[in-house]
Amino acid sequence: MNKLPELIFNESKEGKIGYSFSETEFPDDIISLDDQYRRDGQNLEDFPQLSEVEIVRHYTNLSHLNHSVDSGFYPLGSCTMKYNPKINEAIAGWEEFSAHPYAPLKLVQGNLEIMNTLEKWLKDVTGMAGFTLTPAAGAHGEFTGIKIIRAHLAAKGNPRKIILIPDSAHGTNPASAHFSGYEVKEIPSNENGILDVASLEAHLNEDVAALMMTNPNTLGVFERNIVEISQALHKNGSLLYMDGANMNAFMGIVKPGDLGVDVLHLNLHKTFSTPHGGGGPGSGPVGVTEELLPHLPVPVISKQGDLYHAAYFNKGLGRVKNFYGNFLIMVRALVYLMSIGKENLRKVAEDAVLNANYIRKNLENDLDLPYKFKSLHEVVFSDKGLNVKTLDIAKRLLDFGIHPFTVYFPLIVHGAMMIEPTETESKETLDIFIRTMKTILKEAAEDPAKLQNAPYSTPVRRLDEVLAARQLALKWEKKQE
Amino acid sequence: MNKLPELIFNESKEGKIGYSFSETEFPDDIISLDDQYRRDGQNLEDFPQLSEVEIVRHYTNLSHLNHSVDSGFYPLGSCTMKYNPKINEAIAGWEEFSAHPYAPLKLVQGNLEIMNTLEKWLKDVTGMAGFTLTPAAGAHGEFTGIKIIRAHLAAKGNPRKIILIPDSAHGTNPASAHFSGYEVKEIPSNENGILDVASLEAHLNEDVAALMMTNPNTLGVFERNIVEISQALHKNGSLLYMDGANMNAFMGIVKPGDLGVDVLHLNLHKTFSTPHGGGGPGSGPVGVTEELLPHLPVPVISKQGDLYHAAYFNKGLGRVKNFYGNFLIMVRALVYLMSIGKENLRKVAEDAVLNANYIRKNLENDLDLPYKFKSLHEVVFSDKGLNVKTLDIAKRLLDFGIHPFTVYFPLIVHGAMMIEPTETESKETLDIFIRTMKTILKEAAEDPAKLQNAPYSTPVRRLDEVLAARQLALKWEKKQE
Amino acid sequence: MRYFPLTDSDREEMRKCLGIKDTRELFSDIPQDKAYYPLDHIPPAVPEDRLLETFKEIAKKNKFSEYLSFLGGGAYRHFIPEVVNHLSGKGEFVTPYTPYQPEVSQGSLQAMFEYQTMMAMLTGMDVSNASLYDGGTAAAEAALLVARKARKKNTILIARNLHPEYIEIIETYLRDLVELKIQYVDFERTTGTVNLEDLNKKVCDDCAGLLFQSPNFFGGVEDSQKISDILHGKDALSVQVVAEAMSLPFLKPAGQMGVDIVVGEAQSFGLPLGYGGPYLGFMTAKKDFVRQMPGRIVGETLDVEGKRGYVLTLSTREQHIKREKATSNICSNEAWCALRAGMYLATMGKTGLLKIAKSNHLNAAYFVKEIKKFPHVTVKYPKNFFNEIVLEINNMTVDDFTAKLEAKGILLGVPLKWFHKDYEKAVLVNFTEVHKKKDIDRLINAIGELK
Amino acid sequence: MRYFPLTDSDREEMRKCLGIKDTRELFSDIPQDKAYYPLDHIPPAVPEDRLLETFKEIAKKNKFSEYLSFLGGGAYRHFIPEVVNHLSGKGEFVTPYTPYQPEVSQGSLQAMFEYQTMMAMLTGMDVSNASLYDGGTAAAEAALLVARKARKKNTILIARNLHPEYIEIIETYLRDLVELKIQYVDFERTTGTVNLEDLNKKVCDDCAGLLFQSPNFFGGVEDSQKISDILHGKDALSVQVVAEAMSLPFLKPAGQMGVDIVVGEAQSFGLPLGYGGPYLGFMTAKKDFVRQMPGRIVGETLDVEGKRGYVLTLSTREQHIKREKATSNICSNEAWCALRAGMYLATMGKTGLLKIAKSNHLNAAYFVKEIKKFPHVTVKYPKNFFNEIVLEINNMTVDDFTAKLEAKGILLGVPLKWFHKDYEKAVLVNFTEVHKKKDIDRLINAIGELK
Ligand SMILES: Cc1ncc(COP(=O)(O)O)c(C=O)c1O
Ligand SMILES: Cc1ncc(COP(=O)(O)O)c(C=O)c1O
Repeated sequence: MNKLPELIFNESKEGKIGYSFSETEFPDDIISLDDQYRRDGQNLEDFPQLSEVEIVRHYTNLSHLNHSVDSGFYPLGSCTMKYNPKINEAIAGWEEFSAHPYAPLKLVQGNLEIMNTLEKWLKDVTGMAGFTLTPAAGAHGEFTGIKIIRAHLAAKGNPRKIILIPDSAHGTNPASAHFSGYEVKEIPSNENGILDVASLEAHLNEDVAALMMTNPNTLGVFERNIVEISQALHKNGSLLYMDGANMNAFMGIVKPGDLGVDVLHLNLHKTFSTPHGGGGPGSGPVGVTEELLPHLPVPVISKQGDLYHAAYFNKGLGRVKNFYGNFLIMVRALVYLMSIGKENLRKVAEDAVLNANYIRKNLENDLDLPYKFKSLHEVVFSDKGLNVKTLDIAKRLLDFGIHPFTVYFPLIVHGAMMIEPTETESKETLDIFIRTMKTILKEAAEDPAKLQNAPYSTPVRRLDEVLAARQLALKWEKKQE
Repeated sequence: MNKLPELIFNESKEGKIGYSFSETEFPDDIISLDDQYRRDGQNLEDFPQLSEVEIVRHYTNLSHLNHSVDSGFYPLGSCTMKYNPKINEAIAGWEEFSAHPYAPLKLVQGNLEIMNTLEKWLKDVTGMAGFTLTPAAGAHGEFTGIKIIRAHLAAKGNPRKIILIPDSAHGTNPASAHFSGYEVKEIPSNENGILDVASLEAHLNEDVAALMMTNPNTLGVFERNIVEISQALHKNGSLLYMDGANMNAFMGIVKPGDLGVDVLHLNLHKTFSTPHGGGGPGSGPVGVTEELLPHLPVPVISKQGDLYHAAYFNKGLGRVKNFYGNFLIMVRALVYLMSIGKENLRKVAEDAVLNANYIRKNLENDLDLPYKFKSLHEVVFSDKGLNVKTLDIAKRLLDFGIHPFTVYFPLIVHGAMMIEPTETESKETLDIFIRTMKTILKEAAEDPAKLQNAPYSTPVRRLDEVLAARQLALKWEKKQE
Repeated sequence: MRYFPLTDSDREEMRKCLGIKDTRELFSDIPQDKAYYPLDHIPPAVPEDRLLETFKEIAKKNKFSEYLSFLGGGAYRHFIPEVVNHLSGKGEFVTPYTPYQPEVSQGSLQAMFEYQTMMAMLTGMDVSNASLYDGGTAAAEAALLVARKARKKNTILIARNLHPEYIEIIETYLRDLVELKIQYVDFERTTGTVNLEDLNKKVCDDCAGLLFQSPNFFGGVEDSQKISDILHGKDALSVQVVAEAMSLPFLKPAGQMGVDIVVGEAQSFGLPLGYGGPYLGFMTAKKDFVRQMPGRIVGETLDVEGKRGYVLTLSTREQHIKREKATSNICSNEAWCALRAGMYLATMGKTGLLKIAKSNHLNAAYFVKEIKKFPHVTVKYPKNFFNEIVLEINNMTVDDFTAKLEAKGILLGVPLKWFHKDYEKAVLVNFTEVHKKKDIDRLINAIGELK
Repeated sequence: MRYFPLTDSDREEMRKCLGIKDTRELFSDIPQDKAYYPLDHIPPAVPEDRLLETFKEIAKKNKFSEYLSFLGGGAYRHFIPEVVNHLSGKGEFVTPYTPYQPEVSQGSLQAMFEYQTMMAMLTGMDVSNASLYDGGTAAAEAALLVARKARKKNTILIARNLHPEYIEIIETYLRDLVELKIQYVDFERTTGTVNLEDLNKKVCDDCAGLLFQSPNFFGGVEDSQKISDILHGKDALSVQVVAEAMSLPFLKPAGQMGVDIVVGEAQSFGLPLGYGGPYLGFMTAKKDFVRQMPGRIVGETLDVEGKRGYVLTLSTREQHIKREKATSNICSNEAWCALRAGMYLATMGKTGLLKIAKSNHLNAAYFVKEIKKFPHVTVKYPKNFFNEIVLEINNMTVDDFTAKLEAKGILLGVPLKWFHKDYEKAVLVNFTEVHKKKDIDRLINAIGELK
């Protein structure tokens, strides 16, 4: 039944109307704009024109082409594809929260309270002294965090030059460091996939501003030397930045602030259950220690007596994003945290880790496990020894209605398959996944071509990404008659 | 990707929780119920237990198995599967409208205003003197309407015994007449599919309470003798009931009240765009002439000065349904009528009729057209002369992503295919339908088995309805281990 | 207009194809002196922005939601989890027709099958249909079903403590069916429950069956077993009506108390108050009755490849096949409401449902216990209720009393004098899980202040 | 807890499978002296019913929606058709990740491709990316893009009448990139538009390009053509920033005025005010720049059977491939907002969009025309605005003036003294299609009463 809908431009027809809005009450002759600036529909000749029912069908049918958390298992590693509660969406949709960001503060005390409360929660679960909620995503948080470090070091006299980053890091880490004006130096993880103090110390010198460390790292392994690493850094006058995108692995179990972390970012769209929306919007709050508080970007929200206040200008780092950040995402995260509460905070991590380890245990005889340290929230296998590639297994999974793991990341693992089930998956789902993987591996052994040509049952079959990059058709073009 | 979801009972597991609600603040020892009346979970052993994400996936995946107006063309004849505007749904969902039906009237003036305004609209477009909005659906409206007729006749001294119904009528007509205590007499339509006065008069006698006539009838043909029919009935002391389920054919074009109709029902879930919901809820308001007003059922809403009032008890017919009827459906219908307005009221019918005639014109050389009078909102073909059956064509249409027409109704047409496109379909959609029908008819000529075994691409293939009726598995049963 | 996909040039083209100049020609069968009447009195189209404004203005005229309400009497405010709103709002569930083409309707059909199973479990019955209009019409349909089933017997007994609206509806439905007679069975003034003596007296050889409500209209739980035994002694059927479906998980299932048919109102399962509708009539019964049941029924079957699937079944009962001989005239009923009920029940699940149902009772029980301290009010039937009780006002008229509470922002309940002249002093007060202790305390205190 | 599908017995079984007794053992790598810290300070879980109550209480503390607001300045209240809310709210759109597996993401991908096309049409550019965080960061990304593209040139010119927040963000982004310098180009105090003389003066051989905003922060339309000509004369790039995307359908497209890159904020296309976010940064450009663009880009391709399909493309620009050499650090951005924008644009369609955009301007123009009658206020730049104007208050302080209007239920606009010390007397007043004549008249009358 699922046919690929036409592009909306091909469904369009001159004269169709999809909107309904009051006509203007004013005549054209009051227009106050020189002719040279006016547009008379130029370039809009082929802009869509459809009726409402056609819009509804277009997007309804498009929606059916997506795999989503709402439709099935989505164990994309490093992405924490947990269930996004519907109550979060409902509350964030309330009109009352959708005020103008420049509204007088006394008219938006509810919104300020939400941000202030969320900040308090985030402090409580991370042990950091303060947060900015402004960054729009994880990468934006990294950028903001590194900028804070730089401002702090600069204030102390020397911003330094280098950010150290383990080779297992997410690509955003080096990119964020680079865009913050630092040189990036990659340091290798050891044979267990983690950083050891010795190899860190070998890289430490007075140019090192900070180490950016993902914890648990992208192998799903806890950086067990973190306290010593922090000490070594501090001794060197450097700071420890923790990429907290994987905080789902130990929320409620340990506070990064207790481990010597100076700056971290969190992904509300991972750990805190806000939806990924097909690639955002997210929210990447950054937490810092006491001594870095002065360098947080604006706005800074505080409670003064009974009233909430926002310091909107001229503070700290300056501004990294318009207004207050992705406020409606913060609403969702706060609803989630309040829903979870003390009783369940720790269970999030415990179940997430239990699930990952259950998968590891059940597949470790079938797949190569390159790093053997304890897994936390995710497990990374390699395609070593198989006669098919990671991508082939991934594509074949699609035929079973399961979204693949993250492929080929982290880069330090050959043909990485990075599997993160999260705590919102049932044992039944894990068992199906495990069984399916075994089936596929059996197929691989017997008939590798079957995997190499997969998928078969998806709305489109394997797509040619090389062709896409070569022909660069990035927008619809009218067919010439 | 669309796998059939398991039955929810098979997905259930002891101990899973899908709800979240405050715990009671009271101890069990205040329970005030004798033990003999208490349930201790009996019969609920296998009641579903799922987590929220599992509920979401279950129903999300079920939703993908449905064809719907939102996903494609649905030309089910006699059902007026028009687009159901989203704005109707949104407004009907507002909490303020969801008051308790026994709330003091001064606290629900908005709701009463809605009903009063809708009634006014319905009077305006039908020319009837008054309406009851209480009936829950078309059939319920028929029942109510015939009851009104009976009450009226009884009040005049003799309720009479017989309701005449043309052979083309919808099954609800004879059933409703029967449940209103009348004997049903079927009268044949003429060779043009409509009722002629002579044949009616042959059936008229002092036992005849009323004629129930669908107009346009289920062949999509206007009962052109309606005025004379009404006169003949009235002369006989009988009344004319019009089944207005097909009002979409002439809303704004002619008022049934001007044609001599005494009682009619409308289907808000057809003409007035409220959704069908997979089989209700609907709403079947009944309109009557001045002289029948005293027999309308309760409640009766009126405006008295600035305040709206509801006469809730002891009037007219009595009560046919709890409370005020399907109020939230009425909200939707009013939103629709206000959206449509004077400018578009007539266009609804004009486009609906244009669309039906366009299909007729383009398929009349391919299919047998048993009745040749002008079609209004729908056209009925027959499978005469084909080497496949109507059902085979219907099932084959499914493979093309199109919902079939109504099959085998009206009964007076051999292998009827009753096609009602409605005004909310584009010419493009009609053209695709026409082309698809021609393709299928070609297939039928060349390879009838292809149709007889269709559908092929639906979530399940042709289902065995005989088996269903024979084995009568009407609920899930736990598998015995 | 955004709902019309035809453009003017489409219309022109199509007219050309049809060989007409003016669409009006398509309506030439319509008496031309009456067609195309002036539309002057019809209001102009309201664009979406003003539509929202207009309805916001109307919504503001409803003040109900500002009150703490204890109104019940057949319509109950229960908590609805947001997932139910979200999932049932999916266009794929909202916009299909009755599943006449099962191959592309498995979503609705499977959901209905699941609903049927859950309703059967809750009532302890063998089979369920897929919905009826509401509680009142479901009761009327049950009366007809009983009559059909009993064949030669023509008297239907109705307990006088059935919901008065249900009685009115049954009366309307049965009034014109000359062969059927209604006889009323009284209730005990001291307990509010069916007077078994009167039942014994009224049950006769011509009795097809009795419709009684439990919890009855006064909130009291009936002894369904004893009632059924009496009926069965005379070969009559026992039909239990349930106006508050939330009682089902808390009370012993009808199926274990000799009842033959259960009908009622399932609005409590995930449907908003909605000013009275749409609600959800349900009917479950012992296996024997299935071929006489009204409404849609979904059954399991197989496709040509042996895959499980669901279809509407037993349609030979229905009007489109049997016409005037059908078991009911019903066609569209309340499928989407049943879908919501299924979602609600699955979401609350066994655990949630048992807890919520019990907390309904506990809230009522707390009120009954606490309110004793005030002599100016009396709980009329202080035992064996579910979540609703009758409160008698001893020191002023009900109108004065409720008006005074209303002034404090409280709607006490449904004045019973609307329905029963013997109950001039009484108000039906309902408690559900949405009431917190502080709400009930507020009510108690407010009542206390009216001494 | 409803979000945890594991039951206690599942956990037990899984622990057995892993050979552990206590889940805590899985966390043994974590310093045990710090692990399992006490959670006493964390509030207990709030069930869904109380959650709704709690947030309703919080929502009540927001009073903004009770006011007639003319606030703009980069965040605009526009009408959003209900279909956009309904369709974008579908779980299938809300809950997937970035479409890394295109075969099961064609819904999101095709929608993005359509969005890209529409943004390119609106700006008159060749290519569009699939979203950026917001207008301010998009401007900063554009500055970086210009610098990358220009290679050896290290000066970025910024027009001083750019949105002050955007300037702040650009400053933050560029501050630590030692090789880059910012130079400011002034604006004419008499017109509010870019001072072309100053531009001529500042544009130098080291200039990579200029970022200017049109309509500028004061609402005025810039002569993008002249500006671009000056820049191109020095081989520098012309980057137009657009904070009010609703101006696009009304104003001559940047692509026809010599502009190289357009960036900005598309919140106006179907996103609610949302107290400032999530919004939607956009970037379109001439073909040349595509390999230097930040953010996701969707391209068309074929599957192995030759069927059309969409994929993320040019990912060699991105951080997961290029790491520190990527064109941006962006990973997740605002895909769902772009989806909504696409839905909004398709729903409004050509006709709707042109009408709405024009009515924005007409509303502002009406105000400008009418307000002239009052000497105590002055429209500072009364020509060539789009939907926003600067109003100077001549008879009292801005604080007093706005406070008095606030007392009448009106929020006049954004006080410009927040941003520019030369604008002590000025307020930025915004008009959109949501304002009806009666609203504007109410504002005018209220201003009149403050003589
Ligand atoms: C470990 C890690 N760090 C950072 C990020 C970047 O987060 P975002 O996509 O929100 O920018 C991700 C997201 O994929 C991640 O997995
Ligand atoms: C002509 C006609 N009359 C009556 C009805 C019955 O309406 P409802 O299904 O709402 O009871 C229908 C619906 O199918 C119909 O088409």
